[in-house]
Amino acid sequence: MSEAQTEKKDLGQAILKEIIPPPEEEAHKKSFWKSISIPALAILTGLLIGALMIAATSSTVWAAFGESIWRGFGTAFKEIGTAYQALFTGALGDPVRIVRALGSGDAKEIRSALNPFLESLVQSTPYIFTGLAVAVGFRSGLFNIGVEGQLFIGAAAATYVGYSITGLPAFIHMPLALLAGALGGAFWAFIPGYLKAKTGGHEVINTIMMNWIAFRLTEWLLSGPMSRPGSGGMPLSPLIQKSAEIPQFFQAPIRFHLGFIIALAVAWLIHWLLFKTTWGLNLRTVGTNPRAAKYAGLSTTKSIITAMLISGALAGTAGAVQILAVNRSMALGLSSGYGFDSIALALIGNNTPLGVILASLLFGTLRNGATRMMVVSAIPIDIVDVIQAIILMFVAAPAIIRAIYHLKKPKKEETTIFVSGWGGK
Amino acid sequence: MTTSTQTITRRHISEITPTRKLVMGIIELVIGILIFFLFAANLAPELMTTFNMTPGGISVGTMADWVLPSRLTLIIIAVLCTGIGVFQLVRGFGRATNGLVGLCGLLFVMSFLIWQASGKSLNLSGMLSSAVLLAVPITLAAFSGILAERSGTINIAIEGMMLMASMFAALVGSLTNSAVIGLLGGVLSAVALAMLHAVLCIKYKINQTVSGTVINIFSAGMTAFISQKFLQKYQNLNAPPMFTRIPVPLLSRIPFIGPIIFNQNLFVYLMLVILVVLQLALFSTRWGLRLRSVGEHPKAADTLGIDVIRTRYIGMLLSGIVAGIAGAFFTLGSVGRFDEGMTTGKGFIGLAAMIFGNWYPIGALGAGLLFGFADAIGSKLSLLGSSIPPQFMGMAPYLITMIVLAGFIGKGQAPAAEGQAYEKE
Amino acid sequence: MAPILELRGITKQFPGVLANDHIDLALHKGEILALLGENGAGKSTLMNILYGLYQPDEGEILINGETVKINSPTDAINQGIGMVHQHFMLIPVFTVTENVMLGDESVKAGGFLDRPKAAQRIQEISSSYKLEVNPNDYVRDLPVGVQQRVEIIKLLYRNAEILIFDEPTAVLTPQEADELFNIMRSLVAQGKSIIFITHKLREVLAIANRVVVIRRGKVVGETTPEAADKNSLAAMMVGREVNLVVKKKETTPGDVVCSIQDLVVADKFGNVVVDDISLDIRAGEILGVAGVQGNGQTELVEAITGLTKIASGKITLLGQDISKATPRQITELGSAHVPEDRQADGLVLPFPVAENLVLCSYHLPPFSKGVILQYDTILKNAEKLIQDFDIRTPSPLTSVGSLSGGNQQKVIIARELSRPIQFLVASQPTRGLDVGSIEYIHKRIEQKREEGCAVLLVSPELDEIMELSDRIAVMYRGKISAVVPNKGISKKYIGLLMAGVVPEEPMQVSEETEIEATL
Amino acid sequence: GTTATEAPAAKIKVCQITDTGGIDDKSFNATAWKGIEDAITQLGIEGKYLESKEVADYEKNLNAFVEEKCDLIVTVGFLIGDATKATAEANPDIKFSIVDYAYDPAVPNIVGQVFNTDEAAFLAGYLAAGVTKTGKVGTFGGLPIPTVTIFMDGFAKGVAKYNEVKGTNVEVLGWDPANPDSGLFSMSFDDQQKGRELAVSLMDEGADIIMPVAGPVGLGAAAAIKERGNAYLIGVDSDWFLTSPEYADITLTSVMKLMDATTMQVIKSVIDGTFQGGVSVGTLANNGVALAPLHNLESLASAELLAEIEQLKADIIAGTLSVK
Ligand SMILES: Nc1ncnc2c1ncn2[C@@H]1O[C@H](COP(=O)(O)OP(=O)(O)OP(=O)(O)O)[C@@H](O)[C@H]1O
Ligand SMILES: Nc1ncnc2c1ncn2[C@@H]1O[C@H](COP(=O)(O)OP(=O)(O)OP(=O)(O)O)[C@@H](O)[C@H]1O
Ligand SMILES: [Mg+2]
Ligand SMILES: [Mg+2]
Repeated sequence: MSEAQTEKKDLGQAILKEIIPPPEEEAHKKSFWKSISIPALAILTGLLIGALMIAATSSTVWAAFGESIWRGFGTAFKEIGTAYQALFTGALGDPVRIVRALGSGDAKEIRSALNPFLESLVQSTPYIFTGLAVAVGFRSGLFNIGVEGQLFIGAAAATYVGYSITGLPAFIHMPLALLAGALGGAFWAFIPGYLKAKTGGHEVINTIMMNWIAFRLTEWLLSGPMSRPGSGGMPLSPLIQKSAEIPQFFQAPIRFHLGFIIALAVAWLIHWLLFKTTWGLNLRTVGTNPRAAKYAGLSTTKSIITAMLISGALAGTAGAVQILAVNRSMALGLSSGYGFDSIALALIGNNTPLGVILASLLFGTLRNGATRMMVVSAIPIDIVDVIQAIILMFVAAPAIIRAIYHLKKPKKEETTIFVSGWGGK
Repeated sequence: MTTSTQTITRRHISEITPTRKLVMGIIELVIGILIFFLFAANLAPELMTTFNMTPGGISVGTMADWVLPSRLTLIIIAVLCTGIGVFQLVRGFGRATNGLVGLCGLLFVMSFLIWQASGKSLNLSGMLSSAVLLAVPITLAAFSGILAERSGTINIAIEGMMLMASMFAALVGSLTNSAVIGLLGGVLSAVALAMLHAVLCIKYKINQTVSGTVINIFSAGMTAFISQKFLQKYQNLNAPPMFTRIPVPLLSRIPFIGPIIFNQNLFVYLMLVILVVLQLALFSTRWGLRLRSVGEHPKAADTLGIDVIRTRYIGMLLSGIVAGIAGAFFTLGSVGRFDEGMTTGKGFIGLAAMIFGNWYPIGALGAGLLFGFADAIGSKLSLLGSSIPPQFMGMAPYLITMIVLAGFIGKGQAPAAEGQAYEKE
Repeated sequence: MAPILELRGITKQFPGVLANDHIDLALHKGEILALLGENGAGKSTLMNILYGLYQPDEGEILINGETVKINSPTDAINQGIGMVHQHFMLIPVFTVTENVMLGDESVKAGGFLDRPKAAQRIQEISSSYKLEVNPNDYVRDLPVGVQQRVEIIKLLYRNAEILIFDEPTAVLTPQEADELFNIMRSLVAQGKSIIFITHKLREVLAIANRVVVIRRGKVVGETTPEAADKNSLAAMMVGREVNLVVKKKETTPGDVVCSIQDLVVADKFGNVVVDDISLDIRAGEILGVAGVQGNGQTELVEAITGLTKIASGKITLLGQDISKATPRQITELGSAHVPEDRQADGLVLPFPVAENLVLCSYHLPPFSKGVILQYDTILKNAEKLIQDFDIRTPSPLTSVGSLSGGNQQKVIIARELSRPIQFLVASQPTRGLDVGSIEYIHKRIEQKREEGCAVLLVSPELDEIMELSDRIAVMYRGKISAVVPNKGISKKYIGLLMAGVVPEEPMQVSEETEIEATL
Repeated sequence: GTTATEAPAAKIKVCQITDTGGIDDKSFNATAWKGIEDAITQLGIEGKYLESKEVADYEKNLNAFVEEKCDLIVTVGFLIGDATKATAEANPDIKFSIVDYAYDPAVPNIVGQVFNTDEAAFLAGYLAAGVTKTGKVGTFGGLPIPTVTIFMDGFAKGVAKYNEVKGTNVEVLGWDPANPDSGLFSMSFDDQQKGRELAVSLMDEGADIIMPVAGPVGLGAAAAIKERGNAYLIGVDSDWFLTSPEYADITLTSVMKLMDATTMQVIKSVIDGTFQGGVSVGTLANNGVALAPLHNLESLASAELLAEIEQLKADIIAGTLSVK
């Protein structure tokens, strides 16, 4: 639980109330189950619908139905069973194997038995950073759809620092490359931020445009100035120096890396910044009521630019961490759309760091498990997008879940996230 | 005391501030000078630039090629721009200022073409008709956005709706071997998503950006899933008949204009028809007045007996239909085949075009055309063997959009109640 | 004969509040029934039920003796009920014509709007009821007074028989209010019937045929202007004795705290809205700026508080030139500002009361150390102010948006007056509030004056100005038409100045008119 | 007796990892997968594939297949090079093959499949130059990357060769080997609408034979050509006459890069144990690359033109003619 929950009489709590459905105090204590019932049921329902898709699109199932209803259902359940077993073992590890590994006491075997779970964390890491990036924007009344582009620029910057500088000790080089990534992203976000503040140019348009410019720019960098010698202009950068690598904790194939820990730390930092500092209050005030902010003596311009800088820096860090911890060099096809999924992550997480972390873990876990599911029963990975979407929908609209499962309405109807209109309007 | 019943009568002075006047004048001057020194100066006087004024493969509405003495023309244009600049600086054009800066920008682009094509030939009208075709999905997407947002619902899901529609159009079209039924199928699929969006936003009042993002993720996953499961396996499910070029009887015979606008396929005409209908319907009919009132101030509309909820559903329904047409364009109007992610973010660019056009259909068309034009010019120039790297050519549309936005448009005026669910009590 | 409208046992429960508790009410044809009650008494709710915006939990509505079901405004409109809402229901980006015709449009074939026709009708209505408007103006460009006329025209356009005015005078000057009353009289003369919601006893006595008082959702009494006087009404409404006239201690103004010289301010279109104004505000005095809304008061205040750039002139506060200072610098010099539009400027509605109470000072100790907010201090501060200023809120963590307008205003007053200040700019500090709140807020302002704080009070409520001010400056078309000491000046005189008429010599107070409380 | 030496269908597991283009990229991913599918039907092996959505998936997918105990892992594309090498070295007992990448020095358990695509493209260029009526032929690419531009290079050089031999002046629009920094590209392998627009542009400027080197984006071009009618298409990677029958009637020929065949060979070598790491270079000589037959459009090319092309092919194979 976030310190907001734990600390007594903490306004962080009030802030959360401000946006999360404020359940009356006693109801809050009454049951932990209540608070997680909706998400749990949402995930369940999402998986059920996914199961239907699996069965409905499987030729063998139809064939079986051709023979007899019962065989049809039998096969359907079998298919779904194997698929989801694969999904879960792929995402969290195979319990049997883990137990056996623990029994055997063979360190290597234990590690690889636990690898699926660790890999899920690896998959979640970029989601956490990008989710935070979008959340900070929303909190400040800005709709930053440009996270994807900022991620690319951040990655490029980190890559460059990562391979071009040599002879630095790791404890300098790695942070330096990370910083470069953050700065790169911040710079890319600064441009639309500045335009918004000075000309009122709409950040939604400008960040979308900046995305495409970023893609083209990185393509050019990778096949030109940053191209790897010998790759003959393949859009592929040189490998980064060992000293710039964010360490992975275990040897291959386990990729679990320090970046995840950094992500958690940064999330805490953002929570602290938004809800515990005057800066955060500035941002949130301007984000919620610019006129009142002006009245209170805050500078909208400064706040918009600051917010975009922070948001961009987070996005850039996402890219940098992917490079420094996982890819170790930059190439075409850096991101599978973290910048866009993160919009959902932020909003589902009520634009609170804790919420973003949870949502990211969900996304990462599903995506990781999907690979195994594809291997075992050849179900296109993209099905997890569908499942994710459905889960998101139910989490965002608990009323539907309640309708389905005949849960009784809470006394106070949830107020969903306050972000509305085109960001800072 | 009639004096106390005064209404404030505002002396309406032009919005052109002195600084703006100065800046614009300087810009025009610089353009003029650049044209001279970049282009005109280093050309051999005898060189000719040939513009073909009829797109290839067109037999009606033809027009003789347009042969210009490259250098002379450039010098004339340069003088013209400089003249405008000087006049702007000393006297100023008042209201016409923006228009003239725009003109100079256009002249600059023209000069660039003339310079690049000096001693060669370039199919100008071909480029323009490409621009129109490229503008179609963007403009339609913008229309879709306008319909949704004018009625108070943010529709960030246009991209998803388009993607879904493009796939279903291809699928249904192939199954029925009919482009028309394919179009219907596509539209229906988009409408289904639109209705989902409507129910989530209007009935369940969930954050409209969440809902939109959910739908985008859902469509991306669903289309990829179905495409991999079926379309790729059975190619014949992915070979719909297409809407071919239909010359409009008389109009297509108009030289130059005819081939560009009136000798295109159904979707271009649909775009134009929707433009006219939408512009009229929104601003000069009862229906439009009510739709907009619901987007501006639902409570007020409600107190006058207008059914806010119903109106918003209708808005989303229409938005879905238009998005469906936009999506179907890709498979039935452009390339006759579906592929994952083939809408390549045109839905988002459409949103940009909508904001850019300040929520007016005509403005949206303008933005769409500007974008299409920039896109077409990019490829034309690479084709002429311009030495600019293709990656930078690829940035042109996005850069131009941003420049125009920053320079001339600034902050638009979104519908006031946009993004807020309407609760009666 | 049966009353034209009758409400029986109307009950409405809101989460936590019983807004209406078995309310019975009858309205007779051709009468003006005043509905009197404090903030949150339940008046708006009752009317919203009558207008079909809310559904009652219990009770029935009869029109001309027959029970009717009013499920939606459409039903209400069809029943000949029209309502001018407390918070105007106008669409700024629409023209007057569009706003009026909306929902009842005159159309040509094919559903195309016939704007000229509608404009024509509006012209007729506005001339026959003396409701001056230009049908083609955009509502966003109209001062509130005119906006209200548009609201009234909306009703007449629909031939409403039963007219409801929810706090119509909250935004009007005496002149405008008087005009409104004339209009209301001519309306009832033509057989229409009116329910008139207000906090202002003077108005009740001036215009109503009958008065019904609501408190805490219950009807607590009914009387007639003849049978009642201000004190009795006030007592009935608030449930206790209220002293209506603030007794002012004599203070001798100190030296100049804020001095304005040749101030010129232009709006964003470059029109001059504050035209070469010079004023001195002294310690321990209240300088009241009277004037019809839209005569530049807003811009004047914004200029003094640093919210808008000034075109020319000089403003000094406590000896410092603040012509170019930022709002924060000015605040930190020791000035406070109660803004005109509490919800747009004064508060961040989704934020908790506690945060709103430190909106202008959270960046300073003790509320923050360095950049770190000290929430314990902030909460303690909130609890104290909620006590001191008797802000009715469930808790300091409740979001301000869910408080009543009155309590929202108290939050602002508490925040601004609790700081050590030498200069207070109060712009329409009691707009739309009820007796209790007004009485309270006036006491607080008076108290500041006694503490030797210089106060600039801007209000279109002439009563308020005359009650509180030591000197009165009247603003008309961006200029100060006169600055007079508030000694035996008659209301009529100021009224004329506000209307742009400059009488030869100051009229002395004649016996019958004397300063009334703002009620 | 016991002399039944019928080898049972080889039950090896062959697993492919696509690059971010996906299994259905109408290009090398698809073609390589076709090779595996053929093996499934002909040799009864077991085949699986995993799509990579982003670079970070390469390593992950490789590990997934290692866990899955695949006998042969086929990776597609230059960009998977690093990951494949790393995994291969970590798992010496598993065999790997990578398309469009050659390791130097070779890795013992990886076969790199590279192709002298320009040899076939050269012939296509010569053919196009001989067939064009407008004297202009066109080409565009997906992205300016070597595996793409090598097609365009060969094509342009083939045209140049024709001009040199015939003294004609056939123009190539969209690519100039002398100026590799520019050229016509869709800058995407998804944006088919862009492919269409590029083809239209090329035709507007007079090109009547177009070779799009951009995977599915090329099909956008095909649609435009089909609609315009008076131009022809040159397919890439596989024989589009067969893979895209809807465009059979406008497909002049295709520059085939037979990754399916080479992949098949690698699979065979694994089965019969002759697998050994190194590089397999697809050339005209070993039919790793080839010019597809003209099928129905044979009539467009004169007999002598075809003969000349046969000769050029022979010369290239013999090494007497360099296309570099
Ligand atoms: N939309 C609402 N939701 C919940 N409670 C409400 C709502 N509107 C009103 N209430 C409750 O009903 C009570 C009566 O509100 P109402 O607006 O009718 O007061 P009022 O008499 O109109 O006050 P005022 O004179 O200031 O307008 C309020 O105190 C509030 O607690
Ligand atoms: N959406 C809402 N949810 C909960 N309570 C509400 C809501 N809207 C209004 N209220 C309640 O209705 C009451 C009256 O609201 P209103 O806005 O009319 O303020 P007010 O009492 O009229 O003050 P004023 O007369 O200054 O406007 C307040 O007590 C407020 O708590
Ligand atoms: Mg009120
Ligand atoms: Mg009220």
